[in-house]
Amino acid sequence: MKKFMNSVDTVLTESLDGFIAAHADILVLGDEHKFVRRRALRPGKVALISGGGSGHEPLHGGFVGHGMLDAACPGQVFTSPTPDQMLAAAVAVDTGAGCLFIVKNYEGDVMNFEMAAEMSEGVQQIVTNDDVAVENSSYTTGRRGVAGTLVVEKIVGAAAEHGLALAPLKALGERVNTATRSMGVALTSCTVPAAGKPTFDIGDSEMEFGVGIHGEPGRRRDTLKSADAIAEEICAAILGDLGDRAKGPALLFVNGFGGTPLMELYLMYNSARRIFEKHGVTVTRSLVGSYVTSLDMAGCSITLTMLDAETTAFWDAPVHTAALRWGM
Amino acid sequence: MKKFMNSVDTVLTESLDGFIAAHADILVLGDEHKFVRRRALRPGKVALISGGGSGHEPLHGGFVGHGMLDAACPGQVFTSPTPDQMLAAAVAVDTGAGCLFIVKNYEGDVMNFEMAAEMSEGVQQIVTNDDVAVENSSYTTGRRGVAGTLVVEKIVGAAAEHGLALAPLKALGERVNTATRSMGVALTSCTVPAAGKPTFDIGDSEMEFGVGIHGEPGRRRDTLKSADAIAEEICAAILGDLGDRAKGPALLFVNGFGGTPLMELYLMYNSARRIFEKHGVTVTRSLVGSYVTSLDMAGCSITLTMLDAETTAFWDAPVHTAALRWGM
Amino acid sequence: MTTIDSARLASMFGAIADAMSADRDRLCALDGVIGDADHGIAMDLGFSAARDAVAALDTGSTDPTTLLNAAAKSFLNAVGASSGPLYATAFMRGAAAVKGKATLDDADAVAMFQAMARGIQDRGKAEPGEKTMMDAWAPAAQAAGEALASGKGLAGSLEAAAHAAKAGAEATKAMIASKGRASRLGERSLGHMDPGAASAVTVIEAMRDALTV
Amino acid sequence: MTTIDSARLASMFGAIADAMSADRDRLCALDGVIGDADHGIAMDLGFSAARDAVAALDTGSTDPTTLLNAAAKSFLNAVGASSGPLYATAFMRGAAAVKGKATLDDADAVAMFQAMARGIQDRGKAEPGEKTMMDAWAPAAQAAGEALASGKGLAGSLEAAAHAAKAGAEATKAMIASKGRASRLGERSLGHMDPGAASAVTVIEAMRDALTV
Ligand SMILES: Nc1ncnc2c1ncn2[C@@H]1O[C@H](COP(=O)(O)OP(=O)(O)O)[C@@H](O)[C@H]1O
Ligand SMILES: Nc1ncnc2c1ncn2[C@@H]1O[C@H](COP(=O)(O)OP(=O)(O)O)[C@@H](O)[C@H]1O
Ligand SMILES: [Mg+2]
Ligand SMILES: [Mg+2]
Ligand SMILES: [Mg+2]
Ligand SMILES: [Mg+2]
Repeated sequence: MKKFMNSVDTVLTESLDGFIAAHADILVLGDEHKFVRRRALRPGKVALISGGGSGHEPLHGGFVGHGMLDAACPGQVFTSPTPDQMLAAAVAVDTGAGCLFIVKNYEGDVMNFEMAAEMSEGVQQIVTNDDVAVENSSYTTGRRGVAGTLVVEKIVGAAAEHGLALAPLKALGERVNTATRSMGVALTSCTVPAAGKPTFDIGDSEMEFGVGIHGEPGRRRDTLKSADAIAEEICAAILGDLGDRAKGPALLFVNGFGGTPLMELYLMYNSARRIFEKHGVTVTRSLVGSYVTSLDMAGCSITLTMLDAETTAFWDAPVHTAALRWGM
Repeated sequence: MKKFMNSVDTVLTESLDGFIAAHADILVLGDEHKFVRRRALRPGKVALISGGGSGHEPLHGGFVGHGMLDAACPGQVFTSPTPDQMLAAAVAVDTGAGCLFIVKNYEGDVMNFEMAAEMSEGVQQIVTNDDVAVENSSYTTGRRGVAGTLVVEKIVGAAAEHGLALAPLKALGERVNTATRSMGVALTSCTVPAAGKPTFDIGDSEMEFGVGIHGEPGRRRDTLKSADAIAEEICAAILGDLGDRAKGPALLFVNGFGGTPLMELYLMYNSARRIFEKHGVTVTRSLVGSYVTSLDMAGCSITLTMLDAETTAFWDAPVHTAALRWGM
Repeated sequence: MTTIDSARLASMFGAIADAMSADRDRLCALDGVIGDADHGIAMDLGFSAARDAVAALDTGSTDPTTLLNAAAKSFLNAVGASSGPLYATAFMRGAAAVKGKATLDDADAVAMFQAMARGIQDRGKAEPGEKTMMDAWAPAAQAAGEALASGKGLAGSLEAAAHAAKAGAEATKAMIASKGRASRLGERSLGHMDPGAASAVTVIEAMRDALTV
Repeated sequence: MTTIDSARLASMFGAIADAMSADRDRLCALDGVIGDADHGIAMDLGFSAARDAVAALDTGSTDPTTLLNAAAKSFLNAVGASSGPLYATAFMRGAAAVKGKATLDDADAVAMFQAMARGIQDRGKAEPGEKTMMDAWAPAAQAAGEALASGKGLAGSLEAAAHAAKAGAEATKAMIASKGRASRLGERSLGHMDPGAASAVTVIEAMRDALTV
């Protein structure tokens, strides 16, 4: 394992310390590294809290700040944060208008957030499940929440800043989630620091098609194809799943998994955009970069969110976080 | 070689097409992919142009836009752009106040920019050479220009936007370059698409200390050390080279080489910041991310720029580019 | 007829914790096949935390309900895996089932045990046959109840539970997961024992030993 | 006494281009040892572009200066490596040295050749001994001048140049680079021939063959 670290046990806390020190103008760290929160809260605004296993940086801590999250709870690498983290975060950022938890659909995360929600009042949650790699129908656990979570956090974050109440925010988040589809492909495995070795073995000319953001197996192992062929299959899965909805304005988000450089991501964006536009999608908003990562895994995912006037406006609204910033 | 691509020959142009499509609100592509330029020019402002081999994305194209560059010329991977690209860019963005080329110190780049400068009027250049890994004294070619180039581009870009004329801009750029030191370390090699295989071999527990951003050899090959030990040696090299200047306010920039995730970069930032602050440097500004990359190389560099009130204000000034954005 | 007081419950958590650290690597290995290889770590962490939390209590002045709730909370906050909320809910329901009692008789202990299984089911919403820890806990709870009803006492009841749990865990090998991480594997989960079912056997055996000596 | 017209110069570029594509892999391999492995690609690209550019001219109505400048420009814009500005400057200086002439006699041709070497030196500011293409070009230019002065004619002069270039390139093996990419290697550059010096030999030999048949 080749990583910049001092010891496996302190990877997370040292990284969080650096993160907070680098962004001390906007962020504060909770006691015992339980959460990261905005420095300046807005009384009367619904508090948005997300969280999940670490190793997906900048998700979620990098999305805390004006126009997006109020707090994020970092779990151990690829492990859900615990309810005490979520409760401490809720206490720290709830200014009276209630809390909305944004949770990626993994049973550990969902159950931990659910317990936190049961233990506090005025808490609602949205569960994101945008990954079309794994079929919903066959397995009751349902789809995984992946890169599309960023889109939900941005749009709901802007809406919360705009003053929406808890119930309409939850409805909006669910609407965005429903309008969002993603799928990923890995060229290499990630290596969890505590494991010290790659999560999975993969041949020199293989790819894992439909991989999850923890290096979970996808649809199948295949030989590495051209960018166009990969984009073609991912886009077909997304379009097929969206069905009739896949018409009109959309956000195209090409996301790197941590080990893939921008040059390749823009190339994939180019392939994907052409395919989507051929099918009647109009790409009106774009995001390209490594935002929802899997440690050092090489690979990428493609996310499409169908937009309307309201969600477009919320996407464009000012945001000031460590990882996404515009309009201010 | 595992990369998202269609063919070695079209990696660059396809990636540029995607880049421009994703940022069409602010960028325009020159004919024959010769350059990337701002969509909206400001008449009377000195035009800032940079460029260099591709494979360092987001440098330089990602820094074109309000408050930073006016144009960037992408060469083939790790190869200087040619004078015709630079001249075409100059013609496209010079609004009458002259052009300033910002060039990283590689002979190919320097000589190509020099030829372009000789062929046009009112052109000045700044050569960045912030890399302390390779000693200046022993070799007449001098130090390499690496991640500190971003800092020069940001500060000079803001000053140009502010209305500074060509000569003071050049002086400012040289001042910032002189106040800037960098050094990097690689954990893996990069792979140039046209070569199809890693640029260098490196053992499972080795690192290349002082590596260049093209995977050039550094000071030495060593066994992989702890993050603190690596930071200690890099910071010592930077501090030693800065000498008495290493006191007071500074920008600390921890840069990933493309294959290293944010979690590790923030951890390195944490180590480096502690070391610098112990030595009397006050970190007043920070940047952490993969901004000056070497394709898919795993590794990072640490850059320190000593700041004063003027350069701090220019660092803070609004910028709106594909890769750096704040204040607007 | 055994009488279980808070001190005995505290020592039960010590026993489970010991069993978990011994079993840790096997559970991680099982989870590595169809999950994310952390189940042993989670169970070890969780029960160590629960042991420490109840060891810090004055068992003389703490009733079983309070003790079980303390165990639940510490387990929950030590573990970020699925097993955290599942076992935390188990102990919270166990706590509720013995509310108001200073000590537990055989029927109370079996009621607590059955409430734990229901807690896991309520939280995880898994039915038997979905290849989860429920495939150990559900038959164990049922066997304990039947054994008690047929007059076997606590020792016999927990022995029956352990036996049923073991058979249930074994049966998960032939199941395709439809809950938990392994459910994304589809048929690829066939042939492997579910790690949560495997650890359930260890928990139940440790409870049997600790409550019936 | 040979007389060199623009058509002959155009065919010279064709000959160099052919030699470069034949030498491409060896030059890349040499550059791979102490540089960035692209020197063969750069030289191949550059001379192919120069060949194509001059082939597109009507040599009947194009004087040598114009032809050489066209070659310089196309070489420059085809190559992003150090060799681009170095050879482009070489041909621009060569062009200037024969300004106003419709055809070149032996002295003109040697003057052009020496101007090329000076162009490389002006652009790259390398002295002989710094392990660059100057270690081939400088002795070659000097040898050509001396041979011409001693009455050897163009063929003999270019033969002497090629001979000196070869010896100069060979000598780079014993040098530590202090210009170019290899200069960052310090002592590690010892023992390897400089790729730019190696390609200079190929260029000069091709010029000799093309200008003196
Ligand atoms: N919904 C559920 N109901 C019951 N048990 C479950 C459920 N989901 C997962 N499990 C159990 O949890 C076990 C995995 O636990 P663990 O590895 O600690 O959690 P994680 O999957 O979050 O890493 C599975 O083997 C399974 O027995
Ligand atoms: N300053 C210089 N003067 C003369 N020749 C130089 C100089 N710098 C580099 N060279 C020559 O250029 C050669 C490398 O050329 P090439 O590989 O095409 O360029 P790059 O180093 O930009 O990749 C070196 O082997 C050396 O002979
Ligand atoms: Mg697990
Ligand atoms: Mg887990
Ligand atoms: Mg080279
Ligand atoms: Mg080169």
